[in-house]
Amino acid sequence: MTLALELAYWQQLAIKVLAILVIVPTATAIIVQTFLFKMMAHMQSRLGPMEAGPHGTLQLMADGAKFVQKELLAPARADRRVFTLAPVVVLLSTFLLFVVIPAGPGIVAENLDLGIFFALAVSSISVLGVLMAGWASANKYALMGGLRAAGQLIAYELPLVLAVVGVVIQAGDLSLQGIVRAQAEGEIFGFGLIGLPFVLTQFLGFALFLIATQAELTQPPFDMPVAESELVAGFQVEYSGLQFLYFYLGEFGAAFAFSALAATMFLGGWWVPGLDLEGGLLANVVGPVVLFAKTMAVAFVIFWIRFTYPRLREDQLQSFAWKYLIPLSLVNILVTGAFKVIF
Amino acid sequence: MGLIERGKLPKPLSHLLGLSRSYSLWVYQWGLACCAIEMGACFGSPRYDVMRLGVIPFPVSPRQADLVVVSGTVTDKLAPALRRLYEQMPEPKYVISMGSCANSGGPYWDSYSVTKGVDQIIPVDVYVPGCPPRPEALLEGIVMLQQRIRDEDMAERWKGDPIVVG
Amino acid sequence: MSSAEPGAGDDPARRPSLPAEEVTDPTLRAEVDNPADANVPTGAEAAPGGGTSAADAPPLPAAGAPAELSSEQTPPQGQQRGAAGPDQGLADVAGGDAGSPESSGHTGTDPPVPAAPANPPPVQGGATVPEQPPATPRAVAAEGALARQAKAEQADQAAEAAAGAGLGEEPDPGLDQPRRDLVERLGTALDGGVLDVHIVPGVDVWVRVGIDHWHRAFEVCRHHLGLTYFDFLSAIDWLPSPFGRSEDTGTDEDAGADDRAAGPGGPGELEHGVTGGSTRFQLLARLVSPTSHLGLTLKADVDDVELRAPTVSDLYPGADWHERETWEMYGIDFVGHPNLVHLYLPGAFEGHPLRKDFPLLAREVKPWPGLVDVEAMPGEAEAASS
Amino acid sequence: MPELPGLMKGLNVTLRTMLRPAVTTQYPHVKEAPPSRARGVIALKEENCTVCMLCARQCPVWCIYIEGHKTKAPPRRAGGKPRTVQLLDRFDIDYSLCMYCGICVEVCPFDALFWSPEYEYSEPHIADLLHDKDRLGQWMEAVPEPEPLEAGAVAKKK
Amino acid sequence: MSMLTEHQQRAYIGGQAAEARVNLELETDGMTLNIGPQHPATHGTLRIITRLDGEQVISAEPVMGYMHRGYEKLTEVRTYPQINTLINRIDWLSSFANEVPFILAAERLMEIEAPPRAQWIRTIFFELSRIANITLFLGEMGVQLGAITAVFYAFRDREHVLNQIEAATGGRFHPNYDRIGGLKEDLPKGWVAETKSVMAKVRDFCDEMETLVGTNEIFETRTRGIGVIPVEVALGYGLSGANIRASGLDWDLRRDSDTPLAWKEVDWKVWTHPDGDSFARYWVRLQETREATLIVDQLLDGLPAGPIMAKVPRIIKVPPGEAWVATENPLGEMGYYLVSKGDLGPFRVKIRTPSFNNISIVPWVLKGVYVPDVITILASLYFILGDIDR
Repeated sequence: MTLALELAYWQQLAIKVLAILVIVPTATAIIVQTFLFKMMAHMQSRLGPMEAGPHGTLQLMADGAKFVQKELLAPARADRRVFTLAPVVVLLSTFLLFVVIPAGPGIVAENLDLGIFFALAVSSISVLGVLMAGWASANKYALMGGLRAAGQLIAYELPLVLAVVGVVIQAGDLSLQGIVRAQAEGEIFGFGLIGLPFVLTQFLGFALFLIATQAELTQPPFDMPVAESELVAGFQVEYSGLQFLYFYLGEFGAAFAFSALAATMFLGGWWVPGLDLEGGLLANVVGPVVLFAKTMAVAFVIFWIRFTYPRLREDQLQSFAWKYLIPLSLVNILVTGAFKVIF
Repeated sequence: MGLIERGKLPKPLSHLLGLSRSYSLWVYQWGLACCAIEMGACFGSPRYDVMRLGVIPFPVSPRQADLVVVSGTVTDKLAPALRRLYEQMPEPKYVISMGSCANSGGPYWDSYSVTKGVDQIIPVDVYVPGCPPRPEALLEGIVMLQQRIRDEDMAERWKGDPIVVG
Repeated sequence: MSSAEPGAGDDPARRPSLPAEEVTDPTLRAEVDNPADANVPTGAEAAPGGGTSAADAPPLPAAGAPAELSSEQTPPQGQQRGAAGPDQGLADVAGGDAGSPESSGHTGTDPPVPAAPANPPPVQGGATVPEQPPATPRAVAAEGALARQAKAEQADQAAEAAAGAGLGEEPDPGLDQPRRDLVERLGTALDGGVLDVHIVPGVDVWVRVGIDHWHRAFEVCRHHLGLTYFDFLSAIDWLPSPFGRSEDTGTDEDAGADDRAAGPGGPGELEHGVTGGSTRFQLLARLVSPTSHLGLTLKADVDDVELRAPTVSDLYPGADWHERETWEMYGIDFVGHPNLVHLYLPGAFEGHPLRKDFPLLAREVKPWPGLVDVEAMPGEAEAASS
Repeated sequence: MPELPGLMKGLNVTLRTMLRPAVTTQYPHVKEAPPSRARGVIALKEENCTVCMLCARQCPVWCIYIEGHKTKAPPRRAGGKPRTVQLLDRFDIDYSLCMYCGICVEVCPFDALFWSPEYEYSEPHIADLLHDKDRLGQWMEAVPEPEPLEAGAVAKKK
Repeated sequence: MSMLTEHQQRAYIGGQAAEARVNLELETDGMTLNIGPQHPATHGTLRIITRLDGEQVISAEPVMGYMHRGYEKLTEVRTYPQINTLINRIDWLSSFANEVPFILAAERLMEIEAPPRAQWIRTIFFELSRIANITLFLGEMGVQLGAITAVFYAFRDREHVLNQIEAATGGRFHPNYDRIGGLKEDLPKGWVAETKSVMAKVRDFCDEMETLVGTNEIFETRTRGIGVIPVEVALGYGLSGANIRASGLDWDLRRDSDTPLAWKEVDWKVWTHPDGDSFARYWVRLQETREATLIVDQLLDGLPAGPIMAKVPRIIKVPPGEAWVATENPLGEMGYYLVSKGDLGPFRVKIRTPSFNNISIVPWVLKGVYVPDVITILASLYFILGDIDR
């Protein structure tokens, strides 16, 4: 963050950490409030929370305060240390994702030049947390939920990464700022005004990325690990109070992070025609708003699918990933590569 | 234990905490008999939509729930399961007994296998009469419970003296 | 894994005597080729599109149903999704059975075809409401109703005659031929096992068999009489209840009709129901033929001392749970039952609740609110109060 | 992946519902009146009751408790001798036990019991569900007028 | 997915059975998983003890009795009007349909025939309770497989039907509207017109359900070919209603048994499906709901005028005798075997409920099935706990 006044390194670090610690919970709160409560309600022709605060806006505040008052229970035979550590690991992976997402020319926690590689690596830490929770709860349902989650997340990491490779080939740069710049400067057959958001050329990649995100977040139609009707909330079954709040936060934080990633890679990130790439006050202010709007659009699609589709069975889910998604993403890479070489 | 110790809290803080507890009652899906369908109508039907009041029917495991609506006939064979479920719920927990079967055995008052009233097994906060009570009656019971939670004194609840029933 | 019941392949040959109009009904034969014809009120739906092959069977006359979709089997969403369902789906299912009369149960050892061939789900265009189901002309339904009225009148007069006589034959033999014939064939098969018969023409038929013929009766019903549908199995305890409804005031005449005072203290005399009986516990079972819709109620007396009866769960798998419930409620032990354990009651429950001498304690303990009577005038003498 | 009309149409349904207004009635603020024949609570018209005990006897769950006594009442006509009439001391209905079947309202020969669609009387203590005589009297105002019958119906002579 | 032919069905069952047998020989000590007694998938308190090998079920043993209230014992200590209000609560979703067979049995013993208007109104309420019952199934089937919005639409459109039932009888769930010899009261003014508009709403609901869940590819891959029940096994276990019509047997008590109710005067059709798998059961019930709305429309048009109560003595004493009456309830064939000895209450009532037989096939059909399919099959068999445990 290149701010005007020179700060010692640790002061910058403190500000960045503080910024992320503030942004992630508020972003999750906004996502949960608008999509999980309000949008789901209106999709089911009802109103959603109305009493808490004007038009139900303080509902999440009440939930948070209540979960703080809850008693922290743990099953007798649970492995206590792993049991308490699991939610933290899941939450950690969500927070780390936000390090690389650029919200403006100057606003990015750390503009790593291996940005997208780092994001995908970090997102697979949550699989560890899920497994730890599943095993430590000493509960049959949790164990089955944990194993299913591990199987599913690993199966869908591959198409996630391969979908991103197409974008990286076209942008020629691994860092997210670079990708945003590539989309801003590219043009479609000479017409350069709106730049070249990769969703136009990488449509297949965008679809694959969305489907893989749906599976990463264990949402229907891929929510076998937390399938209510069979496994009774899967690996979260034994968690109560604050620990459950961490899982809740982790799940929807990851939803926000992944939709932000999708917005950055496919819809042009924080850039909109008229913002100059080098930075300046206007870009640094308008950029985050643009990114937020695009992220909400992508999140809308994710939650829309979540409330409509039934859930795939375990083996159908795996065969769908290995037989359809991965070959498709390989084809996508081939085509992008060929185009890259020709043009 | 939760954050609240046994000591007395300053009035506004305990009122604020009471407000937050009353507006976010996570209710546990525990349907038994016909009252369960009226409870489902109250929770699930867009016409009544209990989520407006902040009562969220999401949690499926007792660990995350703090309200259980006993809706239907509790038989002697089910009583131990109901008791164990009540114990699994984390502490600030509330119970609504819905319908005559849960209140006092209702139409099966003389049956050999029905428990006459759920308050013999778990302490009950609000009794909703009816057989089955309309969804609005359950909503009225929930609104009454939320009122009681708001002006409830947490310290007295933590003292652990058994809640006098009825 | 219990596959379809063994050795049913031979039964069509061994049932020559079932009256012609029952099985090889000429109208059914005619209907085989045009399924949309009259929906025979009593007989089962005719085999749709049977005969040669589904493709050339005349398409259902439902107006507007495109010809080529006539016997396509996919549900009426109309459009074909994914790989088009193999056209021969329906034909193959129905084809196998078109020839033989749709007797009950599956006929040959080839893949068992549903006993009454499926009524084809006629395909309606689009997801809109499938338009009026294929026209079963109102006339036939009306005419079917008239026939039924006639039969009902006959049934009423015969019912008065038959109601009284618990035992013995119907006054006029010509009535209700299918049921009389069913009982006849059961009687010949059990040779002497049938102790008592009661037929209410056009309504129902009861047969009481000896307890040692119980298993044989089920066998005959299933394999030869075609009663393959297991309805239920239970028992009746004929002892009048010593507790009454404990709603006796001793003063009111109507409420206290069967109250404690009037009910006989001990077992006293046991008057039995329709087909009589001698012992206190009586088994009760009902079997139905899914094609001719004739139901048969079987009864058997269980010896009061050893309370034992043979199990029929090997013939009808459904009987497994019914027998567990009857054992739990009455204490009748079923010999040969795979796992005779409690079905409804918790393990530690002693006593058999449905026996008449099992008291409902809540009614004994709680004073009846109706017992309270209006006190006399404060001044008047006690004797004057009612 | 088979072609997607089924999946797409499903999404369309939820989107259409989202855009249409919700059908919720916000209970604590907006209270919808139940149909007039709804069986919410039983109201007692004390003057009609002659303590004939029929309702208490026909009740399947034994939840009506009645006590009465005989008194002399002024004669109907001026010179006549005083009539002995039965007065009601106690008429309790235990709503925690009642199964809302309506047998008592039907069987009462003197039209003392009526149905009212009122439903808001849940209690924190079960003892308060035993409504006594005057509480049942208060429910009387909520009793609606018997509504006209459908065409083609023959009015049942009471 | 192609349609299932007869050979594929047999192959599927054989395969499942063979696999299950192989697992038994390998005899790794399978994990015992206990579904219930409180489980979102079981409609109430049914508990199923399944022995698993990995994700496959080796044996499933339902444990019941958690909702057993002892109906047959209670009927022996009650009079006829008291029993009539009690039996509403056996199958608490199809409220009115429970009363009809009991009242018909009593009327048969007393040889009383309710006037035609009463018979027509009884048939209307019978079909209304069928719609109220099966619309919830259409929503439940979606939510058991993960599509949560389906059940909200079901509850929303079910409210209209419940309003109509309550407007006429007074009780949303337990109308207690039937009497020996007729009905308690006649319909209120404007009821017929309002019901016709509700029927139109229910038809729109059926179309919406079909587009949301019925044609959804994921739903079809989850239900086609799962839990196949051939007709003989279904007959042996005594399955009834949509479960046996989905296996191809064309048998509907409304048309095949001669009930005094008014189905004969109405033009309607029995739907069957040859596959016998979970999708077939869902599909047959969806068509039956549409058929029910068409029946109610025709009944409402032809409703005869006249009294609704035959001449019946005030204190009802049924003459001694025995009678068995069964009707086609929304869940299947429900029947009462009424034994009367001529006093105020019956001597013995055997209540034959459809769900009891429909669930007795669960140990057979769940053998060798994946855990998620256990939920699909249970949801497609569609039972109500009060029906099983009585």
